[in-house]
Amino acid sequence: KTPKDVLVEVGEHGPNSLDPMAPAANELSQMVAWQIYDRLVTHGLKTLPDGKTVYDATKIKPELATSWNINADGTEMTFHLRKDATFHDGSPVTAEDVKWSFDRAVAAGGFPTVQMAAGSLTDPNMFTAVDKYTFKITLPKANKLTLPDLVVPVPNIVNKKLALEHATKDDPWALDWTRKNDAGGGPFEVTSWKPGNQIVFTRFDDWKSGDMPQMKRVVYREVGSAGTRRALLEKGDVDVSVGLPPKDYAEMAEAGKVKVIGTLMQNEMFYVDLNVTMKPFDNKKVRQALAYALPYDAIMSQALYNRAEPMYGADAAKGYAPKWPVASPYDTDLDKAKALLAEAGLSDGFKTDLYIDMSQTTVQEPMALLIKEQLAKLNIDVTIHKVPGSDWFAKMGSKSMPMDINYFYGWLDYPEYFYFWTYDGKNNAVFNTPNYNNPKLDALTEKARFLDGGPEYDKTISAMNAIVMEDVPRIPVAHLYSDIAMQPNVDGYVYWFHTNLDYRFITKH
Amino acid sequence: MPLLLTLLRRIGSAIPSVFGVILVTFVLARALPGDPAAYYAGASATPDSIAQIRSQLGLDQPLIVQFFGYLGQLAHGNLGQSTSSGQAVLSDLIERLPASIELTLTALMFALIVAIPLGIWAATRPGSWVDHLCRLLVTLGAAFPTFFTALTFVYIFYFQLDVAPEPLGRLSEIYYTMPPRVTGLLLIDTLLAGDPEAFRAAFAQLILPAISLGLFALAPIARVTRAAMLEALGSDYCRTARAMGLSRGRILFVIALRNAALPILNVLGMVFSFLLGANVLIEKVFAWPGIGAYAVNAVIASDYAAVQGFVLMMALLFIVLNLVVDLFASMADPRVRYDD
Amino acid sequence: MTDQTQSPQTALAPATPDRWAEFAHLLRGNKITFAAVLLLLLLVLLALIGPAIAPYGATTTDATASLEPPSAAHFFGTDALGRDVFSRVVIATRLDLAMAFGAVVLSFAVGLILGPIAGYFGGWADTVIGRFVDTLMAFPLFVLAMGIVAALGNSVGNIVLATAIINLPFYIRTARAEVNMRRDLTYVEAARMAGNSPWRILAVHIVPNILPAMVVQASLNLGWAILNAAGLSFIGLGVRPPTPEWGIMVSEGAGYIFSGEWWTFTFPGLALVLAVLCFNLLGDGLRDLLDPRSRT
Amino acid sequence: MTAPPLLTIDKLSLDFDTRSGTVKALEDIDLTLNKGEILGIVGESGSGKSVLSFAIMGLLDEAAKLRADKISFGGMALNAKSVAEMRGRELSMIFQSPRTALNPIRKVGKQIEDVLVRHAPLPRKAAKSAAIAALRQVRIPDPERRYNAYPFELSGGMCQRVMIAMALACDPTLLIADEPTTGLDVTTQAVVMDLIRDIAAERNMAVILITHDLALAGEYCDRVAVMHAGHIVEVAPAAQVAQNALRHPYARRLFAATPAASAELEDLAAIPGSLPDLRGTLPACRYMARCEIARPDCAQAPLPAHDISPSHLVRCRYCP
Amino acid sequence: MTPLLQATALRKLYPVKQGWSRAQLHAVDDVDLTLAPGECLGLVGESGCGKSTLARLIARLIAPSDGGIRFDGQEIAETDLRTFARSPERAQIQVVFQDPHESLNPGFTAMRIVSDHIRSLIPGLTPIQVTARAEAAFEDVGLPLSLARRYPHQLSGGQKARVGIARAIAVEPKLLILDEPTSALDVSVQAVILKLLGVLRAKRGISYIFVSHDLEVIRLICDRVAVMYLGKIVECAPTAQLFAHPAHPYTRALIAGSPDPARRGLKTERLQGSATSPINPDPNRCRFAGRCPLTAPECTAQMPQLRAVGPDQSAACHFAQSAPAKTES
Ligand SMILES: Nc1ncnc2c1ncn2[C@@H]1O[C@H](COP(=O)(O)OP(=O)(O)OP(=O)(O)O)[C@@H](O)[C@H]1O
Ligand SMILES: Nc1ncnc2c1ncn2[C@@H]1O[C@H](COP(=O)(O)OP(=O)(O)OP(=O)(O)O)[C@@H](O)[C@H]1O
Ligand SMILES: [Mg+2]
Ligand SMILES: [Mg+2]
Repeated sequence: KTPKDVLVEVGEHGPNSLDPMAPAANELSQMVAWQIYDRLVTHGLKTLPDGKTVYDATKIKPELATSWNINADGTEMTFHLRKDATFHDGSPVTAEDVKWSFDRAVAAGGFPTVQMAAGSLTDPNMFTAVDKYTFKITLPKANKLTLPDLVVPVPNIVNKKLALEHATKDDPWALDWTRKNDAGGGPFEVTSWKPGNQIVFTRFDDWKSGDMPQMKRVVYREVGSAGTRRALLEKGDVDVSVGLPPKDYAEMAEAGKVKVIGTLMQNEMFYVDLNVTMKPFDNKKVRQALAYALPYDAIMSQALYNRAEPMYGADAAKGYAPKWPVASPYDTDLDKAKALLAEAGLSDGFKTDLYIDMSQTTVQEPMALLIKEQLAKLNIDVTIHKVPGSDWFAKMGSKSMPMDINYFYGWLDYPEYFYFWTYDGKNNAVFNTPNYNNPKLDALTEKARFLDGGPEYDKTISAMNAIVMEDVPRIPVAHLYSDIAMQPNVDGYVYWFHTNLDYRFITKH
Repeated sequence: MPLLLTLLRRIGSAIPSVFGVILVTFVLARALPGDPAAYYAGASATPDSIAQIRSQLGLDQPLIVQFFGYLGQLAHGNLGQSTSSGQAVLSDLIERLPASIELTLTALMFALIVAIPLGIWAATRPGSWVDHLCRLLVTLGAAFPTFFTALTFVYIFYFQLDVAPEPLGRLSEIYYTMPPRVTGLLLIDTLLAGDPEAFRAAFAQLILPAISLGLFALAPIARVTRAAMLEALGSDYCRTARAMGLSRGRILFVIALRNAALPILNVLGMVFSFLLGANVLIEKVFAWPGIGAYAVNAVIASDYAAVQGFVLMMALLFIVLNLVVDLFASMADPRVRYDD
Repeated sequence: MTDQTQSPQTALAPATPDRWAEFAHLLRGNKITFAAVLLLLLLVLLALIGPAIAPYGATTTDATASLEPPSAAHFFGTDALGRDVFSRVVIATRLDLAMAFGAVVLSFAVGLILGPIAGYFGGWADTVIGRFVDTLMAFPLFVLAMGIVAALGNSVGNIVLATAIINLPFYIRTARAEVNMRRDLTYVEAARMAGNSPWRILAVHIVPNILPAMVVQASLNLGWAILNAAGLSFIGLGVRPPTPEWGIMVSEGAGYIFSGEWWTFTFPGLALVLAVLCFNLLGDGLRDLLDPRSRT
Repeated sequence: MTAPPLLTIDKLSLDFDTRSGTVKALEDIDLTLNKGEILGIVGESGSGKSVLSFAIMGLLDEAAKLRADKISFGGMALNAKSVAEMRGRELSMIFQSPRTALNPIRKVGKQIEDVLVRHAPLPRKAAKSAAIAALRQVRIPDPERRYNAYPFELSGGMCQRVMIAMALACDPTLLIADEPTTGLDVTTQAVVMDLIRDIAAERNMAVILITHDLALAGEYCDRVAVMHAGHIVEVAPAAQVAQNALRHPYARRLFAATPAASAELEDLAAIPGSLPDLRGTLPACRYMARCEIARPDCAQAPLPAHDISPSHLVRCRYCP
Repeated sequence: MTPLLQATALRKLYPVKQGWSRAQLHAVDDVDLTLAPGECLGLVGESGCGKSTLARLIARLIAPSDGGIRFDGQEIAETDLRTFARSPERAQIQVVFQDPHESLNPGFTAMRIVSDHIRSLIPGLTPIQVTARAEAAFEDVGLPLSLARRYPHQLSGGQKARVGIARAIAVEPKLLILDEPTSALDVSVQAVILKLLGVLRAKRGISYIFVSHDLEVIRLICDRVAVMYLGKIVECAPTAQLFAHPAHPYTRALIAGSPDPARRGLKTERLQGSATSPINPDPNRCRFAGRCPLTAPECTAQMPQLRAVGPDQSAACHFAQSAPAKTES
C-alpha cells in the first residue's frame, strides 16, 4: 500500500538525538547515525546457508576511505579519503573533518569514548590529518579491535565547519546542535523529525560512498503498542515493523502472510543473573541448584516462542567450544536442584527478589512468572519487581538485585569482548550484574584481548567458558534471534551487529 | 466592566494553585524512581562519572535549593530539557499540544452533540423508557475503560472491517502534505490551506480516537443536561412561559435550555479534566502525537523536566479553560456577572 | 405542579426505616437499579467465595494449554501462560473490589473530615482546604495518579492511595457544599443555642445528614476507582503480576487481540465493564432516591 | 345577569395517577364566572385551588386525568387545542413567588416582548415600546430603565408587577392569579391587589383570585368560592364574608380561624382534623370526618347544592 | 416592677461589599426595648427591616455590634456567645424558629430533638428526668407521645411547629422569642398554634417576644407592639392603642394594608415604592422619608428620634400626634 520508493517502518521508540555522541542519547540515535553519517570503513556482506544476508565481520570495505594501509606492527593506520564526497550541505569531506570527528568521539565522554577505547582509540593525539584527503591513526600497541571499531556508529564523520558554527564555550563539540540537526554526509538526510512521533529520512542523491539506495524516503514512526504495530503490518499499512514480541514473530512467520526474518544475534546471551555477593547466592551450590531448577523449556516456548536457540542442556563432559555464546550443562532437574539446596542447607527454601526491566515485560514478565511458579516447588518464594526502564541502568549499576533477567550483546564479535563487559570483576561494568569477581577469569579475559586467534586463543576462551559454567553467576537461558517483520515485497534486509535496519540495501518490488 | 474584573480576579485567585501545582509536581518528580544522573551517564557509567554528572545537573544540592533554582528557570520560561526526546520541554509541549487539544475538543464536541440531545430528550420524558434507555446507554459508555473501547474500535473498524484509517496518529505525511501551521489544529489548518483532501484525511484519523474518548464524557454531560433541563422545565418560569402561551419549542430550547446552560457549562470544566486524563491512554493506543502520550513516557522514563513541564502546562491550560467557562457562564447567566 | 406539594427539603432527610421502604419501592419501580443491586450482590459474593469456586488456581500455569480458546474446560480460555482466564477473572473480583472500596473509603473518610471543616468554619480553614482542592483539581487527575504511583511504586497500597487522592476533591467539595447548605439552618442554630460545641454540632447534627449525599458520591466513584486502577495497569503502573486483577489482565490481553486471542482481553474487560456499570447504575439509583430534583 | 357567563365549568373532575394510588384532586366542580367579575377561591393548602386553575389553563401534566361535562370559555368549548390557542391571549395567569416565576436570565422587558410577539406579530421595535407601555401600565416607575433589568435586580413587588404586565400584555379577558401576593409584604400586597382590581375594572377583565386568606378574598372579590379537599363547598357573594354569613361548616370554620376576622385570641378557632387523604374511597362529603353537624347520610351521593340564593350555593344538606 | 429585659442602644452592623469598597449594613440600628415579666411584645415590620436580627440579638444567637442587654437584672450583652451558651441564662431565653421544617434536625426523632436540648442546657439530669421533662413538654404543646418517635419529615407542619415549641419550653425559659412561628403554616394550623401559645403563656407566665409581619396575628396575641422600619423601631405602643391611634405614618400604612373584608370597595392611600437600602443609610434623614406621604424638609434634614407621644406610646416621627389612650381593651 505504501509508495514504491518510500519505506515506512514502525517501532516502539524513536531516537532522542540525531547524534549518538550527545549526552543521554538513546540507542536509536545510533540507528539514525548509521543512516545519516558515513564512517571511514564498513563491513562487507555475506549470505548464510539459509539465505539470510548478514554483515561479514571478517571483511572490511571502503566507505569514506577508498583505501588504507597498516604498518607492520599494526600501530599506524593511514586512510585515503574519497575526493568527491560531500556533506549534506554540499561542502567537501576532508581529513580535517575526520580528525575533528575522531577527536570529538574520544573527548565527548560517556559511551562513545568507552566504545572508542575498545579499539584503543583514546587520545586526540593519535589522530592526524596528513593532508586534505589523508588521515592517520597512531596506536601505542596494535589492537585487533581497532579496525572493526571504526565501523560502529560512533566514529561518525561529522561536518566540522557546520558544527563549529554552532559550538559554544560550554559546548565546544556542538553536541547540542548535532543532537537536533543533521551534520552528516551519509546516504540519507533527516528532513523532518518530530521527537517522540516520527523521523523522515530522504535519500542524499550526492552520496558517493556506496551504491545509491533505492528508497527515496524512509519514514520511521513510533507506535507504542506492539499490537498496533503488528496490525499495521498485517494490514499492509507499513512496510517494516520492529520490536514485536516473539509471539507475534512466531505467529506471523507461521502464517506466512508477511516476511519474518530472524537472525541469531551475534555475541548475545539471554540469562538470569544471580548476585554472588548476596545471600544465598554467594553459595555456588545454590546457584547451581537454581540453574537446575529453571523451567527452560517452558520459557523457550511460552516466553520466547522459540524465537531463540536454547542455551542449556549441553554435555559438560565434551568441554566448551571456543566461542560465545555456548550452552550451559544445566537443564531442568528438580531432584538435582533439591539435592543441591539440601547440601547448602536450604531445603526449607528461602525468599528472594527477582527484578525485570519494565520496558522488556513482554518477554521477561511471563518468564519471571514461570520462574516464580517453578521455584515455588523448591519452597523458594520469589517476589517480582518491575523496574522502570529509566531506572534499570542505575539498578544494574547498584548491583543490588539478588536475581534479575537480563541480556547483553556485543557490537564486536569476540567472546572476550562479552566477558569484559559482563563477567569482568576488575572492569566491573554495569552489565556485571551478578557482581562477579574472579581474578583468574579476569586474567584470562585480558590475555584473550590481545591474542589474535590461534589455538592459544581457543584454549583460553574454552577455559573461560568452563569457569563461568561451573560457577554460574549467570544462568544461560537462550540465544535470541534478532527478529524483523516486513511486507513480502520488501527485500534487502541485512542483519547488522547493531540490529537496526540499514535503509541502503532495502528494495521494494 | 464587571466581566473584566471577574476575569482578573479569577486569574489572581488561580495563582496560589499554580504555585501549589509547581510544588507538588516538583516533589513528585523528585520522588520518581531512577537517577537522571545515572541515565545521563549511560551504559558505561562509573560511580565517579555519575557523581560528576549529578553535580553538573545540580542534583546534589538540597531540595529547597533545587526548587528555587527551578522557579528561577520557570521565570525565564525555561522548562528544562527532556531526556527522552532530547528537546527543550517547552518546544516539545508546544509541538504536541495542538494534537491533544484537537483530539480533546473533537471528543468533547462529539460528546456534546450526542449527550445534550439525549439529556434533553430524557428530560422531556422523565421515567419513560426513553429516559431509562438514555441513562443505560450513557452509563454503559462511561463503564468502558477508554483503552478497552479504543482497542476494540481499532480491532473492529480498522483491523476487521477496514473502514477506519490506520491508527497512526494524525495526518499521514506519506500521502498528504502537512498544512502550514497556523493554529496547529489540522482540521482548521487544512481548510486554511485549502486542502479538502487533507482535511478529510485528518478528520478520518480523528474519528475513532475522539469517539472512544468522548464516550466517556457522555454520561456526565447527559446526566447534568437531563437534571438541569428537568429542573428548568419544572421551574416556575417555564410554567409562566406555558401560561403565557409561548410555543413548546421556544420553552424547551430557548428558555429551559439556556437556563440549563450554566450547570452544563460548569460540568464541562470537569469533563475536560477527565478527557485530558483519559487522553493519555487514547494517545497511546492511536499513536497520537499529543502531550498525553508524552506524559506517559515521561513518567515511566522518570523524565523530570518533561513531567514537570507537562503538569504545569496542564494547570495553566485548566486555568485558561476555567476562565473560558466563566466567560461563557457570565454570558449565559447575568447573575454570575454580578457575583463575586 | 409537583413542586408545590413536595418540599425541597426532602433532600435533607436522612435514611430512616421508611426510606428503606421507599428504596425497596424504588427498586421495584426501577428495574435497572434492581438489576444493578443484584449484580452488586453477585460481585460481592464472588469477592467472598471467588477463590473457592474458581476451577483453577489464579497463578497455576500450564505450558501445554496456553492461549486456548474458551471451552468446557476453560470457560474463558487460557492466557499465554496457560492460566485459566475464568478463574483469574473470578478470583480478581476480590482485589478489584477491595481496591475500589479501599480507595473510596479512604477519600470518603478524609473528605468527611476536611469538607465539613471547610464548610462549617469557613475563613482560613476554608481557604487552605480550598487551595488544596484547587491544586489537586488543576492536575488532570489520571496523570496525577500516574505520577503518584510512579513515584511511590506500584503496590496495591499505592494504587489505592493514588486513587483516593485524586478522588478526594470531589468528596471535599460535596461535603463542603452540603455542610455549607446546613450551616445556617435554624436547627443548627438551635443546637448552637443549646450550647453544643462546633465539633459536636458537626459530628452530631450536620455530618450524619450529609452522609446520603456522600454515599451517592461514593457509589459513583467506585466505578471510577476501578477504571482508574485499570488505566494504571494499562500503562504498566498497575498491581504486580502474577496477581490477578482485571486491569492487568486486559492490558496483557491487549497484546493478543490482533493475533486473534480475543478472550484474554475481552473477558476481564467485560468483568471490568460490568462492575463499573453496576456501580454507576447504583449511584444513579441512589441519587434518584436521595436527590428529589432529579427524581421523577 | 342576562349576558352569558364568560366561563362555565360543569362537573369537572380531576384524578392524578401516582405510584401510590389515584389522587382524586378535584370532584364535581361547577363554576361560572361573568365578564369583569372577580372570583376568589379560598381554601387550605392542598384543597385543589391550584390544580383547578391549571385545569382551566390546560397546564396539567400527563399524570392528570381530567373529565368535565362542559368547560366553555366565551362561548367556546375549552379543550387541549383551543386552550393552547387562548393561553396568553384570552386567558392569562400569574403566580405566587414572582421572582422565581420570571426567567432569571432574561431582561424583564424582553420577557414581556416575547409574549407580545408570540401573540401579535409585531416588529421588534414596536414590541419594545409596547412592552414599555405595559410596564408603565402596572405603574412601574421609570419603565424605560426597568425594561433592561433582570428579575434579580428587582424587588418582589416589582417582579409581581412585571408578571402582571406580562399577563396583561395581550389584554386577556380572564386572569387567573394564583396566590399573587404570598411572600410579599403587607403594604406591597395591598398595592398589588389594588392594581389587579383597578386594571380588572378598567378593562372589564374577569379575575380568578386564588388565595388562602379569606380576608383578602373578602376585601377584593365579588364572589368567593371556598374549596375543601377537591370540592367547592360554598360559593357566596363576597359581602357575605364580611358579615360572617357563610353557611358551610367548613367555610365558617375557615372564617373563624382567620386572625383578621377575630377580635380576640379566644375567638380564634381552629378547624378540627386535617384534610382527608385524597387517595382511596372518599365519602360524598369530604368534610364529613371533621364536621360537627355531620350525619351518616353525608357519605351518600348525590350531594345536592343547597341554594341559599341564586348567587349563594352551599354544598351541604344540613347547614343552616 | 423591674423589667425582665432591657435592651439599650442595640446595634448590629454587617460588613458588606459595595462594588470595591466596604460598607456597613445597618440591620439593627440603635434600638431600645424593655419587656416586663410575663409581657408579650410584638415586633412587626416589612421584610428585611431587621426583626429577626433584633430577635436573634436578644436571644444571644448573634453578638451585637454595640449596646447592652440586661436580662433579669444581669448584663448579658458582654459575655461572648460561646460562654453564654454554657451559662445558666441560656436556658432562660429560648427561641422558636420560623420554618418548622428547617428548625428540626432531620436525623433526630422528635423525642431526641427535645431531650437533646434539655440535656445540653440543664446539666445534671438523669436520663429518666430528661425523658420526663420532654414528655411533659410534649404534653404541654398537645403532641401525643406516639408522635415523639417520628422523624420530622413524618410530621405535619403544625406538628413540627409544636415540636419546636416543646423544645423551647422544655427547659423552662423565662423569655421565649418567637420568630414568625406561624408564617409557614396554614390558617387553621396557625390558629391552633396561636391558641396554644396563648395558653402556654397563661399557664407558665413566660414572656414573649413575638416577631411577625402579620399585624392581625400580633393584635391577637401581644400586649404591646414595636413597629420596625429599616433597622429602627419607629413606633411602640400597647396593642389596642396602636391599632386605634397609630402615630407613625408607617404604622398607619401597615394597618391600612392588612386585608379586611369590611373595607370592601374602599380606596385607600397606599405606600409607594420600597424601602431604601439599609447599607450606609444617611444618619440625618428619616429612614421612611421618600415613601412617607408626609415627607417634609425636616424629614431629610434630621432623623426623628423615638419620643413619647402619649402614655406608653412612643413614635419616631416629626409629625407623630399624641392621641388619648384608649381605655377599652
Ligand atoms: N401532579 C400531581 N400528582 C399527584 N397529585 C397532585 C399533583 N398535583 C397536585 N396534586 C394533589 O392535588 C391536591 C391539590 O393540590 P393543589 O396544588 O391544587 O392545592 P392548593 O390548594 O393549590 O394548595 P396550596 O395552597 O398549597 O397551593 C393536593 O392534594 C396535591 O397533593
Ligand atoms: N448574616 C448577615 N450578613 C449580612 N447581612 C445580613 C445578615 N443577616 C441579615 N442581614 C441583613 O440584615 C437586614 C435585616 O435582616 P432580618 O433577617 O433581620 O430581617 P427581617 O425583618 O427578619 O426580615 P424577614 O421578614 O424577611 O424575615 C436585611 O437587610 C438582611 O439582608
Ligand atoms: Mg396552590
Ligand atoms: Mg426574619
